Amino acid sequence: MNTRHLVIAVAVALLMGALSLAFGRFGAYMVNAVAIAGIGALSLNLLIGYGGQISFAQGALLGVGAYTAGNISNAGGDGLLAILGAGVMGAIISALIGIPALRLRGLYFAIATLAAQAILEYLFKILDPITNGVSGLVIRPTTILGIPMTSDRSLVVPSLVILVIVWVAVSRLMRIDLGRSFLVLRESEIVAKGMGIDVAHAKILAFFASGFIAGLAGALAGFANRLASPEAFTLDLSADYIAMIIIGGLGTWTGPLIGAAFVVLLPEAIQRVGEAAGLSDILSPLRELAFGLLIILFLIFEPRGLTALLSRLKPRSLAVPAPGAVPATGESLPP
Amino acid sequence: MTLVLQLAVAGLAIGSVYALIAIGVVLIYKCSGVVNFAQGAYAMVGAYVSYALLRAGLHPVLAIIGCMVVLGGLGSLTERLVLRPMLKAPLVAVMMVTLGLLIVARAACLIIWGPDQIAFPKVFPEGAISAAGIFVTYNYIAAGILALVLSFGFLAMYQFTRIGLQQRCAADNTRAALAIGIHVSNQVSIAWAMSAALAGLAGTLLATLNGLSLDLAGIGMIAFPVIVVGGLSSLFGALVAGLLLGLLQSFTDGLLSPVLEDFLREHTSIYSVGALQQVVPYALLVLMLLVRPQGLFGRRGTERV
Amino acid sequence: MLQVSDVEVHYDGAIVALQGVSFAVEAGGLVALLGPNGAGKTTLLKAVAGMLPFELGEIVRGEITFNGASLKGAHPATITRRGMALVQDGRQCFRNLTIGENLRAASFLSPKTAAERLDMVFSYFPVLREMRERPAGFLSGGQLQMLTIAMALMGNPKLLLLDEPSLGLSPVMVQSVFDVVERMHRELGMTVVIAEQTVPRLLKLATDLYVLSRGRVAMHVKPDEADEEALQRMYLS
Amino acid sequence: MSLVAREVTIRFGGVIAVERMALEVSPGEIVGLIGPNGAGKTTFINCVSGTYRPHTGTVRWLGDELLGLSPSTLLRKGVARTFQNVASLHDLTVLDIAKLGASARKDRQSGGHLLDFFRSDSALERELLEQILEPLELADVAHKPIQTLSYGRRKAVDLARALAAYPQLLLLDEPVAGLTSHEGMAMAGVVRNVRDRLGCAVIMVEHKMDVVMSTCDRIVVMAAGSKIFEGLPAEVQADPEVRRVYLGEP
Amino acid sequence: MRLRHAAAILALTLAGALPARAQVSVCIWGTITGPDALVNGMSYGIRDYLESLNQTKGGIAGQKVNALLLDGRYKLDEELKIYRRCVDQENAVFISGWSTGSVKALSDQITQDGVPFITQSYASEVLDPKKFPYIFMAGPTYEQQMIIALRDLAAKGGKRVVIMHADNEYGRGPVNVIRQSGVVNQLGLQLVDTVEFRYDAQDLTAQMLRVKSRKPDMVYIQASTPQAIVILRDAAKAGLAGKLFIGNLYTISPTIPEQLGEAAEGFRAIQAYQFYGTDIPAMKQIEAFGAKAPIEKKDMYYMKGWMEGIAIAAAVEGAIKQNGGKVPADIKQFREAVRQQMEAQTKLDDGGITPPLDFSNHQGFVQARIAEVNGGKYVPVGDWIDAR
Repeated sequence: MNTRHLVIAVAVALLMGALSLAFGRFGAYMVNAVAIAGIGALSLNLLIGYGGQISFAQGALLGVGAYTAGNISNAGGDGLLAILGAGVMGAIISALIGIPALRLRGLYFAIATLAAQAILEYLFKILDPITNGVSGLVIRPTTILGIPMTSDRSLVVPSLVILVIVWVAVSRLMRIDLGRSFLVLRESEIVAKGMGIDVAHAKILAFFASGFIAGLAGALAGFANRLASPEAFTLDLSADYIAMIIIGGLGTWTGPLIGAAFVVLLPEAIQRVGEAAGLSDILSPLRELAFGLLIILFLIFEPRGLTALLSRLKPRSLAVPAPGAVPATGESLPP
Repeated sequence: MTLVLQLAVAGLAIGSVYALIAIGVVLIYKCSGVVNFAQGAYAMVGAYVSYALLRAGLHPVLAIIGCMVVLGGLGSLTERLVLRPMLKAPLVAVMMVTLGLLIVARAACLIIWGPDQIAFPKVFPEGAISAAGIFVTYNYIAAGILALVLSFGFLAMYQFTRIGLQQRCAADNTRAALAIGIHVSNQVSIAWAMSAALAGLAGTLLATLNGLSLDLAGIGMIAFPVIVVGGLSSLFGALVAGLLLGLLQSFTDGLLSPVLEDFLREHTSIYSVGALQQVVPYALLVLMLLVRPQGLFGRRGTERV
Repeated sequence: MLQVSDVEVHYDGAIVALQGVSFAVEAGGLVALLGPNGAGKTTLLKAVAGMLPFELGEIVRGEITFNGASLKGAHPATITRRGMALVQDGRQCFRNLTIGENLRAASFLSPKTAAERLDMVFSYFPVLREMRERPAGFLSGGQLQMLTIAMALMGNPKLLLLDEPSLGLSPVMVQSVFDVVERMHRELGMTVVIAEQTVPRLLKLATDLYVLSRGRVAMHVKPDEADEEALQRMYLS
Repeated sequence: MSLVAREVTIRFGGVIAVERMALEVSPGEIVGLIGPNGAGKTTFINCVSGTYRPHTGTVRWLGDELLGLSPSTLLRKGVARTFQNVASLHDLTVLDIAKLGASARKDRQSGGHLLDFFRSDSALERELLEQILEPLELADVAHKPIQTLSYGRRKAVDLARALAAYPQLLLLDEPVAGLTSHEGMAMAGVVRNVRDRLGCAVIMVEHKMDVVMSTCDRIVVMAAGSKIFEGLPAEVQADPEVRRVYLGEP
Repeated sequence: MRLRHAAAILALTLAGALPARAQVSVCIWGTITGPDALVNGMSYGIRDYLESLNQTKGGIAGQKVNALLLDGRYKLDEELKIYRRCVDQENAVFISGWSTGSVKALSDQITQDGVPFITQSYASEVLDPKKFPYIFMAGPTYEQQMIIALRDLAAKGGKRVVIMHADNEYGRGPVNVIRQSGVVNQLGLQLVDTVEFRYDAQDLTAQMLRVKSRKPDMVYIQASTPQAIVILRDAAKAGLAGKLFIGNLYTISPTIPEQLGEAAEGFRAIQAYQFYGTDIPAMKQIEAFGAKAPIEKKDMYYMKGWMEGIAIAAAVEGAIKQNGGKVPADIKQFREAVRQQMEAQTKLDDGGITPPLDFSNHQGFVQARIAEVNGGKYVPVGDWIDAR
């Protein structure tokens, strides 16, 4: 077991927990948002960063998780059961989305996931009995193992626990044969095939694992927002998640969380700085502009993301390389 | 019958604008292997630029030409500043950077022109033809014809002129093109410029029909079903598929949805199928990818991985 | 005409492909570059034609001059404009375009004389005339090789570089390709550099013979001095 | 004979790459496959290893038909191969690659991925280090990403991956190409050792004649997609036809 | 972006996260940018009224008011975030919130937090003083608005009704309530079709052709101004006259006739507040305020916001006075007092923008009338009707 990763994950979670205590309810909400985004980004990083399968449907997968968890919880199921159920449902839908990936590659598959996103969004709006249609499914405060989750603060605990578990599990996954075959798959499907890796099997499992984690994130998001609404799980959300893993550092272990924190906190930071600077009137477009420009600049000048940037600033810093991270010369990332 | 004809006219007019957008996406893809999410942004910026030029008192013809020139410059500028440094970047990064461009373009337009819809100045004469129960405004006719003529004109240029030949060479085989003395990177810039100019025109036409707002950028997303259905590497396919999808959406909204809803209301407790046209193009896309991944007019083995 | 001195080439920032390679081509000469797979022949030709930057390659040392002018940092298109044509490995042509379009595209640098050169090219390769309306993608390997040489000729080059033109061709086809090369050299007075693994006929044609091995020039001889035993040792060792 | 290939023919777009190729190999035998470029050697290997599907022919291994099986299935049946060009897999360490190779072994199949999650693989690590990486002189770089290694060592890693599966049939595609002669001879030694220990059949495509001569028990020469000669190393060296193919007509 | 900059931003964020100092804080989130921005006048209205109090009276009961206007961008997560900021960090004593979706999502928490909340959404589901004692509304619900239009059609002898609505909660919710209530049939009318469209649709020509084929006597639009513009423009393309259409009170923006010209002529909409520029006492105040600061949106929605500002200020003032002229130290107490004061208002004069407001049932007032576009301007065509 990679003890170091476990220690780091727990330490980060404790730090986040402390922050949520220090900054009241809003702080708790933000910490929760970062944790959820981090879990979602980890799931997408597993798929894109490690597995090389580009997906634009992650937003909808989170939605699947939120609706599933909401329905289980509203029906009286324990929150934990709801979260696990959301994971399973996310995994199933994700594997379904992944089936075309057995035939399609690269760009074609990426476009197919755009379609999956659009179709799922439509289903959210139309499947009234499950999703309550456009109104969105109001999710009543859940109880996890008998403890009521009525406040933002109480929700921080399960979010951070799941974050740590997922984070460490991903690290472990990349150290077993399955994870290693993802990495080969990312470099080249032909090489993977030649090396005797069962490509179809590995791909479906990558989607399954990623979908499971996305489902967990979706469930937590549902509990935090107390509403699963089709407007919350759009293509924009998918794009946000891709931005997170790219800004954080594609295919790295710490990247998803750093990217998640960055993407969640940046708008708020600009908002507050802008308010202080008296720019309230044009803050929204400024936030968008900054976000878009940052994505572009990162991709051009630091394609390996914040992780690489941080490790360059401070050689022995938080930025722990992934299991055998990209070496300095590796300028070509996964296709 | 009148309804069908009228829907067909509406569908073709919008479809011809789709075609313009999709031709631009395919052009860029053929030449540089980049799938441009920002095509809708070019359309939106183009419409705003035309608006600004018209407001400045320019004659509509000049305004449209001016818009295409500005957009052409913008297109080649993005290629040089943004895409060229990313030549060796992974596919997801390239897709994301074009998404970033879309976000930036929206934000910039939001800062300059504000969030509200704007009435687009009249470019085409007002009025409508009404014959045999079909009612078509001049604006529709003009926009549709202009888009179609430009699409075909562009295809002809691509097929028959010297620059078109160089474009096709650069798109076909970079190494061979370099070897016969073609500056491939310049050709890529030109492709981006032409593509952005076409999108700018499409955006302007769309604005004459539907008014001007930031949501205009959303038209870029329709390009994906269109190019997949048409075949990612076929400009002609993009044109045909654009028209096809325009028709399909129009018939979905005007015929399929009401028929479906009437049936469902009659026999079930389901009352609405929602905005069905939102998914119909994507359903078609999925079907196409599963049945004939190379699209209607694409060649097999054109997939670059 | 072409002077390569002490060139070192790296791929991907680290892998050394050529080391201290020098060679020269006189106007009107026909130089053979021999060597086994991976000896650096292709890399050398690409370095000369300016194609390396497109394959993550880089000339880290040395100088290449063409007609006295340095080619350092020159774009391949520029080098082509100066009168050099490279027939690359892998039969690089435009497979979605017809043969006629391929040839037309290849002549765009000097469109004025295109028509007469087209006649000349067709006299060299009659089969291309018959198939001019067909997409190049349908051609067989040998026909493709002819097309790529024909395309190089359409650019009216002073120096023609050929990278393993016989690779994967049947013996008959190899003969006809070399017939054409010989004719061009004789009739047009064209300067030619051919990289090949092993073609006995080349030994007779060539005016100069270089043997590359592991990125270095292992031997430079005149064909008449070529010791078959020595050559054989190069390959079998 | 345990590997029997007959009438293997494959075409690409009308060009015949391999035509009616036949080959037989016994367990414990190392067969060298040589011939000029484009002779179809690698294509033939690709047919046997499941990368290509030939148009006609049969390839039987211990009586089982191999054609049509995927490389992953073949690997589980004990057929492993190496590649001419080493792939760039920059996130993986030498040991990772070796473990991937070992994952096809029958004794590692039990349990599946979920168990892997909780299972320690230190025993496997030790075994791979001692049995495979040590002889290939890779033990000292076992935990380094392969991208940081020299070309020669990366080729050794590729061989290590194939060996880690403890194959019964080993297909080597130019295992020493691009290596220095010292590295090449070392690699050849390892191949022989492996054959001695595992008793596996080896087919080796190679240009370096010294390696071929000193390693192989038998040599098959291909040209233009077909077998033109077969015999002991000494016979091959003496054959005028083979000399002609390799140096061209004098 | 260097680490130091990141640290600086982080520090500023944290500094911003500390509790605000102003004692009376009102939080307003609207769609400053986003799909509904055309009707965001009310967000500015509330802020401007409270600002005008700061300028003319030194605030409410002598206390400066911090009126914070934030942009929810019609995005659920953004709105939920802003709500928490308002409750937790800004210590808002009153909150004005925007989208129907967010108000529904937050309805439980609003009760839990005990913070008075005025909704810009007229969804009837959140108007329930017992279930949601802290949520207030100022005007007729969407359903009531629709009934006004239906009654008008019935009175004029029309029969066939088509309803068009967007594919969000704001669109679909009230339409379903009306459809299921059977009120259409009770009025002797026939609902021949309902048409759902994407809320950000740019082209509804095909839908308008569908509507045309149903031969309606009236088309009701349950959507906002941006969608109404698309509908009316495409109706003209399909050859449908503007006078067939009638929209809810979010389709009464002067932008509609401005942008559409001829195509908007005859279009009718529900009016619940006096138009900007009407000769009423409140307008004088607005003009006085506008002399010093530019007014962002000169439309009916601004008037609505101004009115809501008046109501909020009155409740806050009452709560402070009740506490002996001091702001209660405990924010929970303060909020509760404000809620009680709000409910206690039964005859609040808002300077003529609406009839006297009565928040005892949380709705303020329920009267409305129909206005029609005539010569590029909305002109009232009926009397104020009680919509109950």
